[in-house]
Amino acid sequence: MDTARPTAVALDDATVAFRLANARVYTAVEKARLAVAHGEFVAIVGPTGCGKSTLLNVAAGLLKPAAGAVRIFDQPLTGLNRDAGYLFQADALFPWKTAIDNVAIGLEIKGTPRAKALEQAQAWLTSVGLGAFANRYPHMLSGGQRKRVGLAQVLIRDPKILLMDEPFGPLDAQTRQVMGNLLLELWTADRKAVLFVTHDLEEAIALADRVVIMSAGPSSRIIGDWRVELPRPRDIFEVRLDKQFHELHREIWGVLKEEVMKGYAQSSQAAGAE
Amino acid sequence: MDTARPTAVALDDATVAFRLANARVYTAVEKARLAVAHGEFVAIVGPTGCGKSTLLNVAAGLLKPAAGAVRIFDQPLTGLNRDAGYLFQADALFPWKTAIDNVAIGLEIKGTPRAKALEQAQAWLTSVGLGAFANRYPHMLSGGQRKRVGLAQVLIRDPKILLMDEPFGPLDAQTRQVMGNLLLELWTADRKAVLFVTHDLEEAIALADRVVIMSAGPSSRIIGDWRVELPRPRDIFEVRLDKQFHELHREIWGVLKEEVMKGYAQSSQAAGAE
Amino acid sequence: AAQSKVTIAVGGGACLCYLPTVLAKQLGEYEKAGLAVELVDLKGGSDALKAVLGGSADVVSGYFDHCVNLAAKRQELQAFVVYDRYPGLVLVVSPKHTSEINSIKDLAGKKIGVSAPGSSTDFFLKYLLKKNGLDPTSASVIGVGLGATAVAAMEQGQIDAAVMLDPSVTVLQGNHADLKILSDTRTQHDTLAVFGGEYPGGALYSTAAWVKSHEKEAQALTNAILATLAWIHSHSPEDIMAKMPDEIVGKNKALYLAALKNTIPMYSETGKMDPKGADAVLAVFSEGSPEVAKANIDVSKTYTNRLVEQAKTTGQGAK
Amino acid sequence: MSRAALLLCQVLVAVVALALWQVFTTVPLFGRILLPPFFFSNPIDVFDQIVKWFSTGVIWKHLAITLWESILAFVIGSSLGVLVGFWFARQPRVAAVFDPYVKMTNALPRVVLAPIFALWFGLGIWSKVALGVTLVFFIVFFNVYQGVKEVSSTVLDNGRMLGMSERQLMRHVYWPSALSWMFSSLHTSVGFAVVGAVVGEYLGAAAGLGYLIQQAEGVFDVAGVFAGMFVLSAFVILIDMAVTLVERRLLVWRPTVRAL
Amino acid sequence: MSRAALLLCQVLVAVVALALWQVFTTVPLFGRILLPPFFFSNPIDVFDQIVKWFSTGVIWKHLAITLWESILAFVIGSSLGVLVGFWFARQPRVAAVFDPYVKMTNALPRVVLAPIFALWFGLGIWSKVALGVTLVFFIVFFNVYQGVKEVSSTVLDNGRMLGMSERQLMRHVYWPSALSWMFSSLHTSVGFAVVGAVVGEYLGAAAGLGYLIQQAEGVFDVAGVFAGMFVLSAFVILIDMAVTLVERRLLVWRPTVRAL
Ligand SMILES: Nc1ncnc2c1ncn2[C@@H]1O[C@H](COP(=O)(O)OP(=O)(O)OP(=O)(O)O)[C@@H](O)[C@H]1O
Ligand SMILES: Nc1ncnc2c1ncn2[C@@H]1O[C@H](COP(=O)(O)OP(=O)(O)OP(=O)(O)O)[C@@H](O)[C@H]1O
Ligand SMILES: [Mg+2]
Ligand SMILES: [Mg+2]
Repeated sequence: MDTARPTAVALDDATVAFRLANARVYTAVEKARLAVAHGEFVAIVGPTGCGKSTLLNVAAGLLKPAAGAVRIFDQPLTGLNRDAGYLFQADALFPWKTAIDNVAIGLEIKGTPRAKALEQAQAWLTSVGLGAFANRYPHMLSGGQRKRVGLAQVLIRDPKILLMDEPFGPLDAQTRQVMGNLLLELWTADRKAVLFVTHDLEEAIALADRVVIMSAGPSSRIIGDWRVELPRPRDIFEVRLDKQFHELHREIWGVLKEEVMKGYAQSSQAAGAE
Repeated sequence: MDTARPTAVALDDATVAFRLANARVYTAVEKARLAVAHGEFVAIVGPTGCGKSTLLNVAAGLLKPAAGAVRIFDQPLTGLNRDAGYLFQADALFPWKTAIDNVAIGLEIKGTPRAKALEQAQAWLTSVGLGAFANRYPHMLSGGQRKRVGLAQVLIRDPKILLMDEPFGPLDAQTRQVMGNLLLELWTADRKAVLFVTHDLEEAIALADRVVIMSAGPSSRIIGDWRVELPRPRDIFEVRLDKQFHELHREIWGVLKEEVMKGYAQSSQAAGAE
Repeated sequence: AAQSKVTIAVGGGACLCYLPTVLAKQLGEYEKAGLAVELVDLKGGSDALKAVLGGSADVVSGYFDHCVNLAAKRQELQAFVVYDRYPGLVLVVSPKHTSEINSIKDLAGKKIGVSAPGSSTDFFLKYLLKKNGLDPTSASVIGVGLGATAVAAMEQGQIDAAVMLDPSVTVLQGNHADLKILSDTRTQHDTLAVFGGEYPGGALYSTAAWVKSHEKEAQALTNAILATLAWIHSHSPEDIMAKMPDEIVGKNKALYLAALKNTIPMYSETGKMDPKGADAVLAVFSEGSPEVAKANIDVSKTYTNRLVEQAKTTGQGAK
Repeated sequence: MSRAALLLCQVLVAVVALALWQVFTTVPLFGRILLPPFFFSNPIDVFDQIVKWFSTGVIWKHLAITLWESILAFVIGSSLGVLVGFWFARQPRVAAVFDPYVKMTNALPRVVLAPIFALWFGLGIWSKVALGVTLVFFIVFFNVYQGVKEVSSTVLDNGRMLGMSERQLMRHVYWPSALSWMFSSLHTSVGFAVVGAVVGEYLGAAAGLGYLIQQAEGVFDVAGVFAGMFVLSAFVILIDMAVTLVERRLLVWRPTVRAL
Repeated sequence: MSRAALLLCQVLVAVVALALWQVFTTVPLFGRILLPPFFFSNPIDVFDQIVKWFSTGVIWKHLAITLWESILAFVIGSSLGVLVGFWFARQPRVAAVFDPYVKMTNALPRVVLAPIFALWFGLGIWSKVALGVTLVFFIVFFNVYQGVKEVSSTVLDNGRMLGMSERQLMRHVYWPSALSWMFSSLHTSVGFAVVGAVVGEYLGAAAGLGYLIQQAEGVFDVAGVFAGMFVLSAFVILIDMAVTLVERRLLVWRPTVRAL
């Protein structure tokens, strides 16, 4: 990591625990140490339920770690992370706003006049392929369409840090690539720190500067951190043909597969464990 | 399709339209004609927003087609489809029930005594890798964990027809394969008709007897229907190494890619279209 | 001449006992006396009184006994014209219990309805019991109001007897010709028998301070009431009813007329307070309320006949 | 069900109810009249009375006063309820401290407070408005308070991460999300606003439907009492329709029917 | 805020309120007493009265009656509200037909109905219970009705696809989903149940707190009136606590704090 750039997000041995019934405690993430430099694109991959969303919540300031600290641009994070835009894993659109209003709100909050905000929102909807759906309420959109509105809602604000939780999950392979290229374009033009959670290892390698692997929970840890040295600018589809890509993929995949099987074994223990 | 087997689900030129504001109408799916034989595994693939979930809703009896008919085991469908189990695309667990209660309810409804239902539910949770999470409420589970509870909830009822809307979407590649194999095992043991929506073409080919491709919306149609002649039983991972697999993949992919790009162009027209 | 505005709080305008106040308005007597009067109807006498003490009304048209009662609370109220010479309280036996109760003495241990605990009807009952040698607490008192609830309770025999006012009494009499009445202070006979003199019922009163500072208005009110009383006693009940507003007469004119006929003797002819009556009020209340008994009340301060007398001498009022 | 059929059903219900009422108050069943006319009057008399009120026009003045009181009570009470509800929901400490006092206040019998209202607000319309406000306020308050707390936490987090200030959250998240809670309470409180106004008049007034009812009661004119209550109820339906219109307008975003 | 701090704050509020009350009723400010003692008594007298009631024990009988009436009104009214609310929500036609009539009924001034209640239910506790029921019912009804309609459509569809019968949907989907709506209305209606009971007693009774209050009013004993209201309010808090306990128990599944 080139030390010249400031650290946008730093987790210093952050441990996150949840309170369960009967005063028991579930440690989701243990001593996670992660630093994302300004302008760096980091992908997080890990078995389901390992704590990826939890890490993003911590970086967003929505969850307080039980131990350890979070620094944003070298300042300790207290309260919400105002520099970050967060695309949630779950549906988080405002059901009472149309698609275009959902996107425009990101600007309106900053005080952009409504007419201008709407204009830009329409442009964003068009880039995510929903130009014709501007006046629909969220419940009239398909799963993938809602996700893309959410994407536009976050991107229009142009935040310095992007937290994205499976942003392309409910999209088909083609649309994924289009969206991935869109994201890369944006990121190249105006470098942001990106924390990108995905289940698609190929996607992770194709997009990111670094791929971080988490171990299966409980008490999951960061167990691997690979630099992706593929040249930029990349085209998401073409980069997959690169030899380096394949080597990296095989290497990470090996680690990951083992982790998932371990996690599966761990968390499927018979009842009574909890 | 071997005509000896009865048709589990048949859509006869079903057209589905939604009412929008200002008395306008959006035709999501036009004249969809599809027949799923008993014991057949059909995967549906298509660009985002094309109408896959809509088709499943129609087959489930939750949506009435504006034109055309739905037949279930050769009976016209009126009201709900009582033979079907439906794994929804969106989160649909009962938030007031723990994971195990959410799974057990499927049996309890049929009158299974609670103790027995709980026992089986625990077994199911274990098979989907959540044996240790039985007493968690849905809001204490990760996205992928919730999906798997939903899967167990549907499978435990052992319905004759399975409708699954991106069931493995929020799962990592490894878990996906484990779940896929679980599904195939079940299906082989006790053949059901399966309608399986996915964005992962490889997954579709690996699992299904037939892969159906839909065109981009609006007024999307079924534009392709491929038989997958790969031998059974299949191992999801190994089947991908088959040559036939690759040919089929390339063939379908070609059609699909074109469709997605078309859809993208269509739906991202400038504002005013709607 | 510029009219002065006066707001009169009536303690339940439908009660026939307050009729002169309303009739005076209908006859235009207030205007003749140079007043613009607004009548505000309150649920009961004590609410009317509170409205005056609170300053939202000027004068109460209500039962005089509150003046005495409040003297114990060091609230100086003064009645300046009395339009009811009998209180009109009637002790009625429920038609369902006619056979068991023949005199007041039989009321021991019975359930007796009053308009509300702590109200004039309650005190009247206690006084009667005491006077008949019973312990005032020997009967259990149930608040049933003055209206339909009371009638329902009597009809169904849920209470054994009740202290009532008109028109409820007339309603019961209409339904039950053999209605047993133990004491009827709508009549001179029973009033004198019970209290030993005329017993003031409805009166106009206000705070002593108001009466003092609004001499002119008080006098005008007195004149108007006296004129109305004179009009009442020189006209037939039918004439009186014809003057009353529709919403007060209601649809059952026969009932209203019957009640009115029962009530007319009750209206004072002079507007004057009988000092014996005032003393009787104190006696009644001392019986029921230890607070009043202890308070050393000077009854003569709670009323004044001065205005009535002045009206007579100037010949403005009764002819 | 079509609009016409619905209307027909509604009318039918009314007709049946009125017919039963008429029968029970006039025809003896099993040897006795089920609803003694002295307490229940009968629909024909009540209808007569209503017609008379409207044909002579006496009712308008009273109706206008009562409506005005009700509307004021409704508007003031619900605005206060919404404001305080939001405030409490957003200030959990304030809420925790005052919670028992709010509940205590809600349990005070308003009738007993009437003299105090008369003291503070006089005998005019304002004391009646005050009485109505004390009923409406609590109904709206409790619902808005709960409604704000029920906001989906994901949507709320999204609003916060988008950088919304407390005020913006209020406007874009809490308010729209709590709307259906609010409207539910408004439907309840329309009725209570009217009840407050009428009870206020009943306790002391110079005009208004409550006054009319009280006069009628005083002379045992049950037809008059029922007529007053009917006129009242009819007007409540009108106010409620207005509320429903606003509700429809504000809640357009809700899913309704799924498909054609 | 810790429990102790919270309690301290609450006590502080009470102390300040009482102190202000005492000052305003006894010390003239700007030349006049702000709260005339004739209308407001003062905290010391009120406290005296309460102590006297409890030390002599006279209060118990009245309190027991009023509490019993309130609890019956609360239980019956809210059960009816829940039942009819569910029924209407599940039978949109019935609901559409009866909707205007329910709203009309809700606007009837209950005080005016007192004679009819006395006629039907006698002068004992049942007429008071009936009065309370008419208040509680509507509050709960409207909320439950709305609550059932607010069920998430995905969750509902899931229930239906799992093969739930109407009854099972009721139990596993509508009921738990409408619970927070129901409890919100219960908190409001606890107070109204008590108000109903007291007002009922106030209109005609032989015992109960309403009777005590009315007696005190009759002799212009404001301290007695306030004392009655205080005792009342205190007991409402107790009933409300019971409701809150049940609520906590039934709503364990709700997300609360997010992390340690
Ligand atoms: N509120 C909570 N209470 C208790 N445990 C929780 C809570 N939220 C999350 N967890 C647990 O913490 C772990 C990590 O959850 P998280 O949502 O971060 O997983 P994830 O990596 O995002 O998984 P997925 O890929 O399935 O979304 C999971 O095992 C989950 O069960
Ligand atoms: N209630 C509705 N009103 C109007 N349009 C709707 C409604 N529901 C869905 N649509 C539209 O119908 C089309 C098909 O939706 P559907 O949810 O079936 O898509 P999908 O194929 O499942 O997409 P995805 O892969 O993104 O889930 C979309 O364009 C969507 O906008
Ligand atoms: Mg996650
Ligand atoms: Mg879909």
